[in-house]
Amino acid sequence: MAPKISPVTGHYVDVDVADVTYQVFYLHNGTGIPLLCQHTAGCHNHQYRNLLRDPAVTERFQVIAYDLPYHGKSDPPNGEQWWTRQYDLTAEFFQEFVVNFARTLELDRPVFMGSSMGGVVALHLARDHSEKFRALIALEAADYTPGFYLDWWHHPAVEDGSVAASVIEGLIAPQTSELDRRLTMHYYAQAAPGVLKGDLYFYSVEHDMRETVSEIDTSKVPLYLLTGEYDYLSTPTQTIATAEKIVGAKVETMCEIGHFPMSENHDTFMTYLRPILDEIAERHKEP
Amino acid sequence: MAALDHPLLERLRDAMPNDPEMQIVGKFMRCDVLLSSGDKRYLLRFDHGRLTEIVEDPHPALAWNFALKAGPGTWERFLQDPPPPEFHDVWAAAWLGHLTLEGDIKVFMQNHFAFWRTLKLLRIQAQATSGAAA
Amino acid sequence: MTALHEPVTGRYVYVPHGGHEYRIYYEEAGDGIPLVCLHTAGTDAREWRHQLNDADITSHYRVIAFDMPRHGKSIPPVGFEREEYRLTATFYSEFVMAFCDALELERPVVMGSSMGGNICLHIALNFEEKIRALIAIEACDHSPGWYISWLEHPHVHGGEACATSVYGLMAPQSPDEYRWETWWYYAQGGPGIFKGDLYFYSVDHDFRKLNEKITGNVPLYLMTGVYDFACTPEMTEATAQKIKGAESIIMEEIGHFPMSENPVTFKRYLMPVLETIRGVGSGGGA
Amino acid sequence: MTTFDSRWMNSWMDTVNSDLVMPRIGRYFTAGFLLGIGDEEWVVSMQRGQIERITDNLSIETPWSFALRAPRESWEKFVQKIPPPMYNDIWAMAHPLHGRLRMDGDVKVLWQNIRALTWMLACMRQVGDREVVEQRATRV
Repeated sequence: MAPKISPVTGHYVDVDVADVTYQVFYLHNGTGIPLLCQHTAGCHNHQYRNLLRDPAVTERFQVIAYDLPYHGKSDPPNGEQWWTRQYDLTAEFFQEFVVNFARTLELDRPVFMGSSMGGVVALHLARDHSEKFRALIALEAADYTPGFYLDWWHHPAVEDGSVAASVIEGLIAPQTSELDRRLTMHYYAQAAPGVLKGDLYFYSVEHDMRETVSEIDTSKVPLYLLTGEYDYLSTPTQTIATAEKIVGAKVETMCEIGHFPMSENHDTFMTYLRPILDEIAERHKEP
Repeated sequence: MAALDHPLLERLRDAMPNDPEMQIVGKFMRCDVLLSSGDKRYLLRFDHGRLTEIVEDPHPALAWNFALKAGPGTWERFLQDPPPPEFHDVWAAAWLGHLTLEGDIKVFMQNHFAFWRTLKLLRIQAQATSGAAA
Repeated sequence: MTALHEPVTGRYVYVPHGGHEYRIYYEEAGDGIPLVCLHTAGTDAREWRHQLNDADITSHYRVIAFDMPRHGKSIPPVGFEREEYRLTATFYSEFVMAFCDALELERPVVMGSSMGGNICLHIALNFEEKIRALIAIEACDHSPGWYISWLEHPHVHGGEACATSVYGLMAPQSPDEYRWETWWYYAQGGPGIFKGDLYFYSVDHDFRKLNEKITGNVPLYLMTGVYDFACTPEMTEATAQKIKGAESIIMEEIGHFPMSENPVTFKRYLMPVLETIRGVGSGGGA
Repeated sequence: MTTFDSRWMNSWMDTVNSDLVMPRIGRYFTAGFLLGIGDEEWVVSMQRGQIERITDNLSIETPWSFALRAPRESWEKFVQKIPPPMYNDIWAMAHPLHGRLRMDGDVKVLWQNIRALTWMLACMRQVGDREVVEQRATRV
C-alpha cells in the first residue's frame, strides 16, 4: 500500500544576516496568507507540529515554521569560528533575521506568530518593522521578563538536556496530555550547549520595553497578545499590564495553558487563535 | 485537601522503588533535602532513586544539601490535581514568592530530573489517598 | 533574487514496526538507485548533507538519509520515558528494512557509518535478498569500549561530554569547520541517546561468530579511515578477510566520520565504489 | 624530539593562559590533575580555566583529582602538529583497545571538564612556536 507521507515538507534556504549566510531549515504546509511561526528559547520548529497539520488553518494560511540559526537543523553558519565565541541572541540579530527570512522567501506581508522569546520579538517587530507584517501574534510576551538568564543552563557539571526538560515542565499546564507534555520536554532536551542560555540573554537581559512599548502603533499593524494562565515567566497580569500601554492592542488570558500553547494543547489553543486568524483572513479580503 | 505530612512521605518512600521512570532517572540520585511546611520540618535522604530516610524535625546539626520551604497553604495547592496556577511547580512557586528554594543549588540542579519525578510521585500519592478519603 | 534553496527535500513518513508507528523524518535528493544512508550513533541525517547536495552522486542515485527514532526530527515512541533506551541489532536491522519497505524502495543500496556500518553486517546476513549492495563505513565485527556511563550522567554536561569524546575520532587533516560541525551534531542529542546507541555498537553487536555465515551474494564494501581508533583499519581488514566476497578499503587522512568531517577526501574513495555498484566502474575501490 | 622540561611547561602554561577561549569554556574548571610523562610526574593546578601552577615537586600540598599517565613516546606523538593516528586525542590513547594512556583517579572530574581539558591539551601543539625566556616552574 502506498507510503503514508505527511503533507508537511522541509527545505533548507540560505538567509543573509549582517553579511553572514545562514542555512535555515523550515517546515511548511498549506496555502494562502503566509503565517511565520517562531519557536521558544533553546527549542525548534516541532513545537508547531499540530498547527502545520491542521486543515482548518492550512486551508487559509501557508504555515511556515523555521528553526532559528543554532537551533534544530539550522546549523551554525559556515565560515564562522562560532566554537570560539559565546552565543548570546540579540534583538538586532533576531529582528533582522525574521525580516530577511520573510524577504528571502518573498512572502507578502506575512503574519508573524512567536512564543516566549518569539512573542517578545513580536513586540520589537511591532515597534520597529510594523510595515513589513500583516499582523503580529505575541504569545507569552510582556514588556520586561527578567531573571531567567542563568548559568545552570550551561554548566559542565550539570546535565543540560534533562535539566532543561524538567525545568520547563513547570511551565506546562497540568491539564496538558501526557503525550504533548513529554514531546514538549523532549524538544527541550535537544539544544546544543549554551543555546538555551544564549536565547535567554535576549529574553531576560537585553529585552526591556517598559518605556517604549507604548510607541507601538496598532493602526499600522494589528497586535494580539495571548498568555497562558500557568505561565510564571510572563504571567497573565504582566501581559495585560503590557497591553494596557499599547493603544488598540488585543489581549486575552488562555485557561488551562502554560508557556507553550502551540505545543502543549493545540485544540484549546485554537479556541483562542481561531478568532484571530478569522479576523486576519477577513481583513485580507478587503481591497 | 492533602497536606505535606509524615504519612504522605512514607507513601512516597514506598512508591519510588515501583515507579519505572524513577528507577531509570534515579540511578545517580544522591541528595539530602529539607522540606518544610510552616513549622513542620522533614529531612529526606535520597539515594539511588530511593527515599532511604525520613527525619521529622531534624536536629539542627543534621546537614542537608538544599531546602524547599513554604507555608502549608502552598503545599496544599501544590499537591492538588490539577494544581492552581503559580502553585503547580517549585520553580513557579519560588519565582512568585510562595516558596523558598535555598542551599547548595548545584546539588538541586544535579538531581533535578529525578527530584522533579519525585515531586510528581508525591502529588500522585497525595491524590491517591485524599481522593479515596474525599 | 530568488531564494537559494538546496535541492534537498525533507518529509515525514509513518513506519509501522513492532506494534508502534514511528513518525520518521528523512531527507532525499536525486533519482536512480535508492541509496539509504544511516547516521552514526547519537546524531542525525545531517551528517550526509554533503552527499545529498553532490550532483555526481544524486545524478545516478536517489540519496535518502533518515533520522532514527529519538534522533533529530524523528520523535521517540510513546512511553519512551519509562524505558532505558538500548538499541539492539535486531531492532536496528529490522527497522532499517521497515523504513525501506515503507518507502517501497526496490533493492536499495544501504550505506552506513559507525553503528550504521556495523548494522550492514546484520543486514547482509538476514536480508540479503532485499538489498543490492552494502557500504559499511568504519565497521567491523566487534567494537567494544564505548558504552560509558559518563555519556549520560546528571553530574556531567551530556552535550559537551558526548561531542568532545568523539572529536579525537576525526583526523587532524579534516577542515576545522567540518570537525566542529560534526561536534555540534553530537552536542544536540537528547540525554541517553548516544549512550543507548552505543549499547548496540559496543555491547549487543558481536558478529565474530557470524562472519562466515554471510553468503557473499550481496557486494559488501568495508571502508575505514586511518584515524579511527574505535574501529581501526586492522579491525576492519580482519573482519573483511572472514567474510566471503567482502572488500576492505582503507582511507588515508580521515577518521571515523568521512562523510561529514571531510567530504572531499571521502568522495575520492566513495565514487569508484558507487560506480562499481551501478555496473560502470573499473572494478574495486581506489 | 620534545623534552618536557620546566621551560616547555612554562611555554604551555603561557599558551593556555593567553588563549581567548579557555576563560569561557573553562570557567568552572577548578581542580588539580596529574600529568604522567614516562616516570616524570607534574601536577597542573587549574583555577577557573587558567593554569595557576605546574610543578614536579609533588607533596601533600599538590592534590590532584584525576591523572593522565602515558609513556613519553605517547606524549611525543600527541604534541606533534599533525599527530599520527591513535595519538591525536587522549581518549584515542586511553580507549581500552589501545591503552597508550591511563586515566586514573576521580575521572568524573575529567568528564565534567572534558571540553576545556581537551582544548588546553591541544594547546600543547603550539608550544615551541613561542620562545619562553625565564624559568618559572617551582622546582624546589
